[in-house]
Amino acid sequence: MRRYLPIVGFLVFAAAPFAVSDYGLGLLIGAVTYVTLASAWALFSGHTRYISLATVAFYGTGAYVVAVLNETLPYGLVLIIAALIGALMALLVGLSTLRLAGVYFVIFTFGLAELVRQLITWYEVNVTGTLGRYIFLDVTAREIYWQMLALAAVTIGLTAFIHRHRLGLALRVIGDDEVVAAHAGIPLARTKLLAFVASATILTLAGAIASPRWVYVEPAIVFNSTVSFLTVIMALLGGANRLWGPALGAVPLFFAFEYLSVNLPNTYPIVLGLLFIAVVFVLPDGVLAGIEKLRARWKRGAA
Amino acid sequence: MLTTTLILGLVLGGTYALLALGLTLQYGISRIMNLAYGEMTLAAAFVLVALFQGLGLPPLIGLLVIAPAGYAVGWMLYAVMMRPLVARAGTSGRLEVDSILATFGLLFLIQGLLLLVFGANFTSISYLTHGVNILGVPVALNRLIAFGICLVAGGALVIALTRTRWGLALRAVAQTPNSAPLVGIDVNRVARQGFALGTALAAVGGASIATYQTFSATDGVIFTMKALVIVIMGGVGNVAGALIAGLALGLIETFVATAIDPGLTLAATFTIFLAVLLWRPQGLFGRG
Amino acid sequence: MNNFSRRAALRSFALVSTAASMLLTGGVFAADDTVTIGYAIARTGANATGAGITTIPNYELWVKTVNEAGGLAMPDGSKRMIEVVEYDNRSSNEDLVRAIERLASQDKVDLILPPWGTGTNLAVAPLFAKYGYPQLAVTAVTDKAPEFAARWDRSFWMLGGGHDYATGLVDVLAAARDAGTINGKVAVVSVADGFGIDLIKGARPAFEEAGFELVYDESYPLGTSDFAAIMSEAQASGADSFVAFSYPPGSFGMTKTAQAMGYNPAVFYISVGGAFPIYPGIAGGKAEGVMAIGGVDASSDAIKGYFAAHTAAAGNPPDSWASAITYASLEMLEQAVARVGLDHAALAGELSTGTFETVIGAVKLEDNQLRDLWTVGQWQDGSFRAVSPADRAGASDPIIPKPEW
Amino acid sequence: MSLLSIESVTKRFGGLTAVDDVSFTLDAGEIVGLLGPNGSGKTTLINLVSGNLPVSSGRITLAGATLTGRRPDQIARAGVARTFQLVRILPSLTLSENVMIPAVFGAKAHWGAEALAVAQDALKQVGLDDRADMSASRLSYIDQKRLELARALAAEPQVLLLDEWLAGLNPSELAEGIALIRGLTDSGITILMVEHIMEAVRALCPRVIVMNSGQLIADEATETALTDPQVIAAYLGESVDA
Repeated sequence: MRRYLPIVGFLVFAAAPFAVSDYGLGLLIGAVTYVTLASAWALFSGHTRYISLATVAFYGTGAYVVAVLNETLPYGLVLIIAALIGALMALLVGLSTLRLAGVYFVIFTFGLAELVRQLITWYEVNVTGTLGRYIFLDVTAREIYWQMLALAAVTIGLTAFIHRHRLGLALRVIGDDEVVAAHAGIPLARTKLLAFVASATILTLAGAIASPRWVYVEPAIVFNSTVSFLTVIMALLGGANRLWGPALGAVPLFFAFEYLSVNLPNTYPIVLGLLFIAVVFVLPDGVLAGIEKLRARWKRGAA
Repeated sequence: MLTTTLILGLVLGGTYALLALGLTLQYGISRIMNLAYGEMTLAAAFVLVALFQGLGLPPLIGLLVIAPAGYAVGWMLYAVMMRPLVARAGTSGRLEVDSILATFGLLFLIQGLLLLVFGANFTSISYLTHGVNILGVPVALNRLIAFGICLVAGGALVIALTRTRWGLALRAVAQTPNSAPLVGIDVNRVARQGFALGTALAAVGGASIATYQTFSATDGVIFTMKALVIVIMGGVGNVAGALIAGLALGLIETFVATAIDPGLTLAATFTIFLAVLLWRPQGLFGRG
Repeated sequence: MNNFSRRAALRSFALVSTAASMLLTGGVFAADDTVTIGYAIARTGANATGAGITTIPNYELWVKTVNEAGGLAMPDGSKRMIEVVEYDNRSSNEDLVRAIERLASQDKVDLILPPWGTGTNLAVAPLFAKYGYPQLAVTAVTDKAPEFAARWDRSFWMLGGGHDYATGLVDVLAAARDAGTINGKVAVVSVADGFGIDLIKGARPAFEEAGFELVYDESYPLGTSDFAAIMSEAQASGADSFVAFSYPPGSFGMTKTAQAMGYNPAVFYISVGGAFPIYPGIAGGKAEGVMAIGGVDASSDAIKGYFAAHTAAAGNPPDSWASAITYASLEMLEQAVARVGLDHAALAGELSTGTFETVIGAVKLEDNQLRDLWTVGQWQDGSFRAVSPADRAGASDPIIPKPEW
Repeated sequence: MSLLSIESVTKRFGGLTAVDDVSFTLDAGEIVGLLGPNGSGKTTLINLVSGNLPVSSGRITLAGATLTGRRPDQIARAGVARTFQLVRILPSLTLSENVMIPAVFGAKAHWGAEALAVAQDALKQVGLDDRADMSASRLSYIDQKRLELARALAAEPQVLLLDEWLAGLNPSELAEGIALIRGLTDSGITILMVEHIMEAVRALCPRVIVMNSGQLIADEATETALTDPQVIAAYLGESVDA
């Protein structure tokens, strides 16, 4: 029975737009977007522990591709091209950076997002002369939601598949000790590259799907580094190396942000900051690990 | 023209270097990847303006108040917030993740407090804005003073690190944190000093920026990023490297702005930064 | 692991159903005796500064003024107090879009005020259109305003486009050149974002047509904090006119840099920020003669009264460009409500065709756009006075060359 | 015909030559000790064979196939397994997962039940089979060493490189360890072991290779080597039984 729960859940979510207000739908889109981002991020970073801050480099690129092509090509084709560009970008980035360890990788990915933003800005200003671009697509909020939901389902499904597959084991070994991984016969570069490209492709696609809601796109809007940070925080909060961890981090945090911006617009950043610090101290391995620990303690207490 | 580029670039680079000194200490010695670094500099900038406008305290005197205050704040922050994370992480690599998360929270916290206390307005003061002629190139006096502060602070640090016992301990912790205890170094104490000193430098950097630049409460991340770029280019924990990299970056940006296209200055910065990361992740002046 | 995932899935459903109940219920406002007005504005993030200077103080001042006068007048003569619903859009268009959806579909507010910024106003325009709310987009500068007004017929664009400001400036400079006070060379820099690009694209052909030579023409990235190199290039270019299509940090930075290096062009023009009340302080009290985008008829009594009220309420005077227009847009809304009530279609019709008495004088929109704009202002005797268009009533004569710093 | 052949292998780090023109061969089924004072280049040589470091010059072959220039994972799949001087377990994985890895990613690429069976066998060989589902982070030091050996065995290698695998064990654990390795040689595996504990070398290795300052100074029968004046001179100042 439990095996079918995700499917039932997916159907419930797919039917949700018929039961909620427009704002409710907006919330669902936001929540599902972050579930997708956090899960896709964790696909690569969760096990390998390479903390990537390049999320927005891909997410923003996806949105930009749509902004550039939406008037010349059919929507479906635009999405495919966005995914391909994301994959290509990830391949190039991955080939050059995946040998960087630890904090250097973190900083590189942070710089990458900025570089992409600066280069696109320069190109638009000097070559095309149109920095702001418009996305006038007849994609309704419901359609965006369904597309994003499908992408989230694919991401989680892919994660589940990878977890059960040799690739998942390889990624976990790499996260623990790359030297051991190599000496056990795991091809490091290829393994990391595969996961990185898969993750980045989904991130790019997510940006492409979300973009029609923004109508107007310019680099300062789409390459907003907060998105990268939020993604990391959400995934880590839930537990980045577990299948449902990123989703479980994304949903409550997303609603917490919404609650704060509605009820405490002036002190929102202060509460948010304190919340983060609290998470780091109270739930260091994510919510799921915290629950596990609690259960273990409870069991021991009962025994 | 070349003289102009050179002098303007050096002055700009000096302010960059000053900004990066604190971060390289915090990150190199205390192993704290401090994403709230820019907010710390901003806080000092706001305090300087408040002292100047509220109490009429001249900025150069204000600096003398802000620097030790920064040290005290850094000391407390490390003891209360960072130390438990360091202790929990042990020798594993998780301190990186934890410090990113915790300081990200700190970033929001400080930004929120700044917005609440000082508002969202652009803030600026006019202080010693008149130009001084250097080899035919007019440079604002406040920029020259900031450059001087950078040279003094950076020079003093380099000497302290290379010529004193205390500096030796700091460098030992920066290079091999795990074996430093073997030679009798109290790593916790050194790390706390490093973090506090880094915060003091962040405060000095922020306060000197406040004398010549307009800023607002949401600008912190710009400072963090510039500082990070320089720290990586100079080599983590390498003070002399940060000084040279800061100056170099100033020269490069000025050169790109005058000779190529001002629109590419930031792109050039990040290109060089990424190239350094790939080519020499230990920094341009690191060992190895 | 697998077992655990299933448990996690179960738990996530519990969590989501709590969230769902939050979606379905939510705040219901009693709309009988009050008028609810909502806005989602940037309290945090990159847009917080602009919103905090131009938009938020005016919204708050207007609500306070109306409520102190007994409320918003209705066509039947009754008055209803304004109740505000405010959200932080965190300078993110995703959050902004959702907040507008919340105001429209959840809170069902009577009126929605627009956010600050060009991109943000464009992002919410389809939503305003979808729910039928009139959108008085003030802080949006776009040459496509005519297209947008046609696309969304309840949207109103009140700050013109880059082209307007560029030609306004060129007119001022051309008059000065024809009078022999400046040469035909111009050094121009522009910030590399939508605003800067719009202005420089309008300015290049306008300068060319007027016979000016652009001897220095470069863009710089948003976030640039050092302008020494740019300013020294501009100084070396031999131009009498320095023109910057800039944002506040750039406008301020260039001013300080020019002062420090003793760069004294006959015309020193900057864009956003030049009309801010803090500008004379930033210029060290030497703002006299600096030109900038915008301007007000500083000698009109309405503007004087508005400046005094703003200073009393917000603690500082407003900026002399978009602030007065923002306030004027609210007065238009107030008067339109008094004439036709809260029905959105009637309200939009009235805004589109009516004439309104505001702090910037009598306003009548043309094709849903405000066309009577001040394009260039100049600091004169401590006030930022409009100088272009020169033939409009209330314009001051420009002072060229600018006195030395 | 020799199985593993080291031909004029040299490794330089900047100005330092850590391994200097070393040549020797290992026959199939042989167990050979690699001796030498600290810093003589033993671990570096192991790293060169396993591909952890690239050689500066020279050639290493396994059953005629060249290993030099290949990545560690390729060398592992070619049939070389190793342990590390500082024990390297994978703390977030269970014992059985730890051991399964080389079975999954090695030459034979087992998966599923097959891989589990290989892992279980290897764990049984080192006596950890009863704790297969425990997290590796909870093991004691000796058990971590056992786990590492089991992981190397699960690769079903032709050549096993042991880098001070017996170091840090107490006398009774040492006896167990020696017995364990002896058990392995009976199964026909070829072993090259870096070892400081002479008791173990005497008990296990009929032949030793001795290095000093990067150079090979002796390649002879163990008893001969231990009385070789050159070898004793190299160890002077070093505690032989450290």
